[in-house]
Amino acid sequence: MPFIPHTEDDEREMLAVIGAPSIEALFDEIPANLRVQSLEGLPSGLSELEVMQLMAARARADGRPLCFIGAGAYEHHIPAAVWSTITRGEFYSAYTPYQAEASQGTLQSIYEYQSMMARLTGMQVSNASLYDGATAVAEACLMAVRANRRSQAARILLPRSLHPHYRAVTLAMTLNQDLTFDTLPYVRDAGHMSVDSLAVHDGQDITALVIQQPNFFGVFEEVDALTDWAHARGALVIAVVNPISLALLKPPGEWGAKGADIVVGEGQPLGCPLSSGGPYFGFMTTRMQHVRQMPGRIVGATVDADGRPGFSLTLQAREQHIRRAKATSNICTNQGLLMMAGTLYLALMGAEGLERVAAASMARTAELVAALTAIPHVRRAFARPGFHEAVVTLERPVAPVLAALAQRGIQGGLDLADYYPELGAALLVCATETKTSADIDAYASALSEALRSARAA
Amino acid sequence: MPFIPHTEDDEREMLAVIGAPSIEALFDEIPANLRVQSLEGLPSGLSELEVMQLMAARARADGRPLCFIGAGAYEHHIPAAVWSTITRGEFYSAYTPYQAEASQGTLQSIYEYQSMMARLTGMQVSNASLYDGATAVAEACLMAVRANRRSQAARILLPRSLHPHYRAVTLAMTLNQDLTFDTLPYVRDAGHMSVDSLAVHDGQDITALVIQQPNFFGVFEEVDALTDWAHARGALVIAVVNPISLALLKPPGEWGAKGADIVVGEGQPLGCPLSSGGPYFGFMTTRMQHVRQMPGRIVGATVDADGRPGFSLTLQAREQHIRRAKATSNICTNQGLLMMAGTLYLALMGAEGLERVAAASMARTAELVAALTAIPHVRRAFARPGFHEAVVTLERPVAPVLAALAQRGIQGGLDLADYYPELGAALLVCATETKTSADIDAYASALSEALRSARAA
Amino acid sequence: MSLALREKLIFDYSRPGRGARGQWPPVPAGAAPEGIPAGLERRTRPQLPEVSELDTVRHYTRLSQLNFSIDTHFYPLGSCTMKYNPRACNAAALLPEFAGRHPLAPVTHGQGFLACMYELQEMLKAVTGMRGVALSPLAGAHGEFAGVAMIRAYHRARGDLARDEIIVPQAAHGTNPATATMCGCVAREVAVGADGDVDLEALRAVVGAKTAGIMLTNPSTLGVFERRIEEVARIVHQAGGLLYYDGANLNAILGKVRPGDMGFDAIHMNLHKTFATPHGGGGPGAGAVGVSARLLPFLPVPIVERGAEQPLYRWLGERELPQSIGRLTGFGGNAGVLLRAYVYMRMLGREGMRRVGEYATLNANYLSARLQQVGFEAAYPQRRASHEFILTLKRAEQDYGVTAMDVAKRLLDLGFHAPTTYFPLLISECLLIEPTETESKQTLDAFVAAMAQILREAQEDPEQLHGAPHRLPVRRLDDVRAARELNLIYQEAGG
Amino acid sequence: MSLALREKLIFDYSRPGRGARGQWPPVPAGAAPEGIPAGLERRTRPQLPEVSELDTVRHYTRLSQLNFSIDTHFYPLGSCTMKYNPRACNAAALLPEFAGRHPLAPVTHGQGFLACMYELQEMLKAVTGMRGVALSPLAGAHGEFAGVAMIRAYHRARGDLARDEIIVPQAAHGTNPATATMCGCVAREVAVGADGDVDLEALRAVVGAKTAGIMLTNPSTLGVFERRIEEVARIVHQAGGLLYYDGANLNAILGKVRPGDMGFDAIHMNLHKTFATPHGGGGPGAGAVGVSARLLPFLPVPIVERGAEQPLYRWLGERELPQSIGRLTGFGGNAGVLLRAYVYMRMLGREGMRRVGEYATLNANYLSARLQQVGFEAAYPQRRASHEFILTLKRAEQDYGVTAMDVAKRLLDLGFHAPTTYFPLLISECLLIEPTETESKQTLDAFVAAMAQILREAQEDPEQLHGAPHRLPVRRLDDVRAARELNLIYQEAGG
Ligand SMILES: Cc1ncc(COP(=O)(O)O)c(C=O)c1O
Ligand SMILES: Cc1ncc(COP(=O)(O)O)c(C=O)c1O
Repeated sequence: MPFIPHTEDDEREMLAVIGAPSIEALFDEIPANLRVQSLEGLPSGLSELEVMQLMAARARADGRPLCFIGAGAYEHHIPAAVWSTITRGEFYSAYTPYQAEASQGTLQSIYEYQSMMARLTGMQVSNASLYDGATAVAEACLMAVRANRRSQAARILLPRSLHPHYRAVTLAMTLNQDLTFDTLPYVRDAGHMSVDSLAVHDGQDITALVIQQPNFFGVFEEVDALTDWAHARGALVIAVVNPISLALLKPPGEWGAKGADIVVGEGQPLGCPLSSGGPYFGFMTTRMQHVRQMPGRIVGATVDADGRPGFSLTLQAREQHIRRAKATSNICTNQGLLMMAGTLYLALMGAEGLERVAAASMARTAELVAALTAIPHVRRAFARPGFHEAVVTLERPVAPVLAALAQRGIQGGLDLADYYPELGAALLVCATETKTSADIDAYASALSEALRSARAA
Repeated sequence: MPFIPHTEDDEREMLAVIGAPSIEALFDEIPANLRVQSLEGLPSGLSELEVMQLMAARARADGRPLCFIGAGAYEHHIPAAVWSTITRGEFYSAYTPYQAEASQGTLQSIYEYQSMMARLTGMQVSNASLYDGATAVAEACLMAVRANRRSQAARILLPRSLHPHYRAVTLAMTLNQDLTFDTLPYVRDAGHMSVDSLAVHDGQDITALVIQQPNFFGVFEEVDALTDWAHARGALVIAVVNPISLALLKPPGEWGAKGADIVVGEGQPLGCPLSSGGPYFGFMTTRMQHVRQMPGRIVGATVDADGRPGFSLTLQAREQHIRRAKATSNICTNQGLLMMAGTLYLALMGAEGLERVAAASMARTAELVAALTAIPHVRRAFARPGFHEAVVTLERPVAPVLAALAQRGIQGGLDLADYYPELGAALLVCATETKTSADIDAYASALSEALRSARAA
Repeated sequence: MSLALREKLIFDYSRPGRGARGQWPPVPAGAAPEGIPAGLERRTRPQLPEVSELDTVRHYTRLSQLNFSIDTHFYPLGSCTMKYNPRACNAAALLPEFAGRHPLAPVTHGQGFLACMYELQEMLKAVTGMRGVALSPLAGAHGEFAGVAMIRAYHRARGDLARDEIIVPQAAHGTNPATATMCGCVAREVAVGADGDVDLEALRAVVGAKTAGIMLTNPSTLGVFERRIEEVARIVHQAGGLLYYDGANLNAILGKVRPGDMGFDAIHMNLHKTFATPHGGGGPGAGAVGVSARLLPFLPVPIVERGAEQPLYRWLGERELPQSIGRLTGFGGNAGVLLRAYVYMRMLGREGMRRVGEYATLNANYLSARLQQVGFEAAYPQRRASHEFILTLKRAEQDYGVTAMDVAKRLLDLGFHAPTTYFPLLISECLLIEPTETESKQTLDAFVAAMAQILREAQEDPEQLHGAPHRLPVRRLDDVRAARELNLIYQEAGG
Repeated sequence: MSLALREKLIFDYSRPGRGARGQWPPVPAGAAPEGIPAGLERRTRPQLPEVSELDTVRHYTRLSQLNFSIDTHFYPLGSCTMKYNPRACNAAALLPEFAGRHPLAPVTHGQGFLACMYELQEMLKAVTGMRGVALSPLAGAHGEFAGVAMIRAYHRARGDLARDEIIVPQAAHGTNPATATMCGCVAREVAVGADGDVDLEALRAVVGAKTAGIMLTNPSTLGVFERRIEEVARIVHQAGGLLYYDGANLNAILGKVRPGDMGFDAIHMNLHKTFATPHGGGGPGAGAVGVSARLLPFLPVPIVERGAEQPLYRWLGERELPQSIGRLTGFGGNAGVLLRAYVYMRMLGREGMRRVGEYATLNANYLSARLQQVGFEAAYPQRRASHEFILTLKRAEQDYGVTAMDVAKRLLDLGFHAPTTYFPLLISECLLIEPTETESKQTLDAFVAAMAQILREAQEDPEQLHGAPHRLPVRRLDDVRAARELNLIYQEAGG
């Protein structure tokens, strides 16, 4: 009802033109026995007023707790100009820019995005986004199998310090494709992979090595040595990176002697709200030599019939709508609007702003870890330095402690019990530039209190 | 700092072109003794992140109480499309449309607004907004003095049932202009003016009579008889109306035999958030014969050099930038963006939607009054029916009762003690379509509780 | 034109040292990156634009004006369901509590959000007739992946290991065969008859012991309802295969007929089509999947469950659903998109849902009739249009050398977004036209007038059409050059 | 152009019975307007548009694209300070708690809001050097009214009843004399010397026992700083008059010199200029007033006070300020605008505030120098520009018949909003150019290039200029016809 403009006159005139007695008659090709009799289970319609009241009440119920969870999704400041611009109808309500002449706004924005992401990661080409960071890893593995012509094994080495959800998604999305995944351990008290431990794979046909930097624990990996190790064995290197960290960290294009081959990651930190998990965007960049193996849309600069510069989708022969069963991926709709958010975010921050966000986040996390480990029996799990996350261990199970913190409006981090039981009572915490010293103090004193009463109980 | 794009290179090059050694030198015409030494009292700058955190905390402190206050500002549902459209940069960040060719968007919107307001009020012309409802009444009084050439007295009759703030503003804004205001009483137990009571003014030279419909108490005035009374005595009629109510109520253009002459009011109910009092917009419509006495901007349809239709500001010879000391008003910047909100609101609602908003508000107020007067010793102050406000009286002073309600997150209405002490412990309450039966029940039970504990204390 | 019609690149605004400094966070004391081990630091700053906030806002505002969109133009893009995206949905999804909620936040801090998700699952079940729904797939193709993966898991669970063929009709969307491949299957095409329905003989010939399933849209991409769908279901089921429903065309039948009732075992819905979430110039979408009872155990995780005690709503994961095909997304799905769809469905309600299908169908049949009146040829004139229909310009191409592309580009000149061109591949010189239910008769009439003008121009001045568009920021773009001289990222002049 | 360049009226979309029904509230049982006494009901529905939500969004989105604005174009409109309007300010002001707060809500439900207002008052005092500030005036002219009304109240309170003359310089903005009239005063003009400063002899001649005060901007509307401002103050004060500062040009001197220190007694600030709140196509504004000690008792109500106990902040009204000129607004002022200005000021801070004046002045002087280099004539070439400056096209007019209006309209063609034309009236064929501090050197250089092109065209092809604009949605509009054949509201065809 609410969004249908037809008046009774319209309906009558339209049916007359069609030559149908009723709207119902337009469905006469549908077998009568299949026709829906009633739509039980659907409530009746609400006005915008009612639905907004409902949503406001539900939002209030969720509240706005103080969040120290990271684990792949990070609370960063989002400039107000980002969403006020990208929710402009012309961006928000446009389709994929197949009609290039009527979509130069979107196309040029994608070209700018591709340029920024290539520069940030130190690579030569970028696509126009994938679904999210996790699926981007899966796509990168499939791409590596296509791109690494020297390797027959379709064998990928996945670190155990890779985000466990990325691992899970990669397995689920490649399940029927005959890939082999070997898991690389992390050094128990340092939290990162050691090149030495790779020795067991020497002599194997390895298609690709995945390296996450910083890894799931927030810890820095030895990317140069790992990259060189892989390249020396004919394997491609898939870098999984946090885009904010790249303001401070060596870009994957410069890892080792030759640089990583495929770079992917979660774009969420660049201007996308946490929003219970999405929409975010996955990014992927690579070297020019692999561009035809890359999944997803790509925009190219070209000229129009009068020789004026313009932009259009290019290399579409990789994509499902042209190549069908032989496409590089089945992806069609991607995460365009979020990619736009990332583009505006990067433009507004610039390299220096991004550097400050990264530095502030690192500093806040250091401050947080210091405050937490000042509490008796709270310790850092790993000696090696990291970015804006860290694992701390408690003397007792994490879950009830987190529940106690939640009661006080504090989300104290991610319980690693299910993911890394070998770490004991381990908690992954994160602080970004959005956290103040007062926030950190509030967390530390709530934690200390929660542990005290747990001990007392 | 944050919004200044100059690089050091820019600054150097620009100073070289100017031929000045420093920016400081550009201020060398300002006497040295006047130069500011320090800006004590100003805090240092905040990043957007910090300021948004500050504002979010302040907003949280204010909360979102359940509001039953009306008294000239009303909580109505605002369609999401209104503000997402008018905050588009092209509307939000444009100036007054003096360069017509570069402002057709704003100009055409104003023309559409003028058309809608004329139709809603039953008049022939409208301006493009005044500051707010209160100043619109003041401007209408001044306009009436100019427009009523038969009257020499500059005497205006103001009902005591007019919004007391409108009265105060009218007095303050006309203070130095030699107008005389006589006050018209309201019938003590009915809450509206009676034509009989006007008899004392028979024979006077009266310039204009102001009628507010519904009046400050929410009560309906006998607009036909009052209008005819005024017109019979050569006085103009200034109608002060709630635009939402006009969906149900006879428009001022049809009051009495000849209709009101000038119509003004507060535009806030049409798509403007309550926002602690503004920005809102005042509206004013009138008959064509008075258009040259109307203050404020007016847009007209015309054609361009090729004969194509277009819009431009017209009758500017009434305005200060042309007429200077002889202008109809000093108003320059008006409330354009809010007028746009009103335009979108009226377009989205249409006559039928507006009718439903009005009917729902009336019904909710009736429900509210019934619920409150079911409480012992709570009574309606006035017998005569009204729109979406009503005065109820309590057995004891209102202020502490309201304070008790506020503690429970309920804003129970406006205490009339300061405005109409003669009414005793009187409270002006309002409910619009935004209030549910549950809200009303919550209010009624909180009030009953508050009164009970007040009695107990 | 001096309203923005040309806009330089953001990099052209950049000057060393410029920046939107208000966006830079205060850096707390000691924030220097000393923690970074030697050799891991970045040595040269990435060359991101150095621009002011005003530059950025102005640049992207001007760029936006170069786009066509639903909010500015009629957009009858077949198969894409470009309907009005209600602004309230966006406002609700961006409420600070929803926008700020971490995906791994405890469910106690998310009962409001989870209630919406649970009810969305329930509503989608009701409207599709499926037994279970998972919301996590991130777009239609991702939902297809989930669906075919579940079909494979089903066969595998039964020890039926040879089934690795997915049947797709000739006219299927490219994602269907591409999905089959991603699931390790072989895509086998089945022919469509002259009336647009699947050729049942051909279908019988192709099914067999290797058949994992068939992927169908209904109405099909030909814009007609597959009338013998029950027979199709019988043939495939009898051969041991399952039926997958590509929900891209669900708008056509919303409230009228349900995939579950037609015999489908798995289905994805494009919430960004049928349920009006915005397409955002390419995404995001949300491709929730629904399943029949036999596939219930295989749904991807996570799923929202409603329990009996507080907290009422909670996530089910791998542990609770051990046969699940697993996790397909980093977190729980495109929650913000799901919230928008939820709000939209609540506003429509039972009555509104039914009207979507009705008026989408009315609009398509009206537009088809009117366009035929003014001289266009429908691909299936003897059939009812569903929510969309196909015109073929075969004749115009033969008579005047005017192609579907020419017509599409000329429509842009006349202020309408072009229909889908050259899809489905089955029909030569085709335009696939989907008006959607949110457009008025007056808009459709204006479109007919433009199309009639183009047909006149095709006869009188075909050059005009070959050269179109004439009035857009750019004329026809050289795609060949774009692919040959790959220019995919900005390089500083001389750099 | 088929990007929206022509748009019909909203009424043209209207069809009886259509409507954006999702916006219609549910009407509770018994909501029929029985409560309305006979004779008071509306008999015929107002003929508002009957349109869908999509129609409305699309129509106004398309209309918006016909505008120039800060977010799309350089807008060097002298006297108007069209600087970047930060989006954060809007976001903060529209936070649901602020947007939803009733103006008569108890102060206990508004301590957050009132804290902002109190601090805004304090910051405005600090930046202007005044002793008290009231935030309620709704725009600059409204602030002027408050200021002159306070001046009158001051004289009246002293029994000095004859003072009813307000002196304004020749070049004053129209609101100054119009305000004088609204306050029951006579506006008397005082001449300006050839150097742009007030003619002190003329001033001495005009002041006297009837002088209520003088209204000045400094820098003046001529774009130059009134150098002998202390002498002006002395002359007026000695004659018993007070000084009013029109704050429209405050941007020029922000952080450099303060009206209070120059001797002004009353001042308004245009927060929608200096403090970057948006102009919204005509408003809203906010015209906060500041006063010296002598005018403190007369400030308009309400004002926010900070006390010692909870609730910390409260309103002061007529009761607490019995000498106040009273209430000038229905409620406490344009609170939403004030919040935007507050956020802006907090972001600038002490350092940023000073830079506003500095870079606004740098930009104006640079642009003036460059335009003179390419052949334009400055009205006051021997003076420093303030934040704005005047070009006179007298010579171009004489030589080529090209007017300031021609140049203005041609600039629109070239993608720049025109400067202010024909104001101040003192300078013939003038352009008043104010670039503001938020524009970059590169934008100014592009503007210079456009101006240089126009000067060439003036010599080579003046017709081109008379006919401008050529590339906008409309060509030059017939203002005479607009005023003669008044068409102020839409009439149905034949109606
Ligand atoms: C028929 C059909 N199937 C599948 C898809 C794929 O959906 P998505 O783009 O959401 O991945 C589309 C969308 O283009 C489609 O039209
Ligand atoms: C010099 C000057 N004084 C006063 C005003 C009036 O300000 P406002 O438009 O806010 O009423 C203006 C604004 O145009 C101005 O430029």
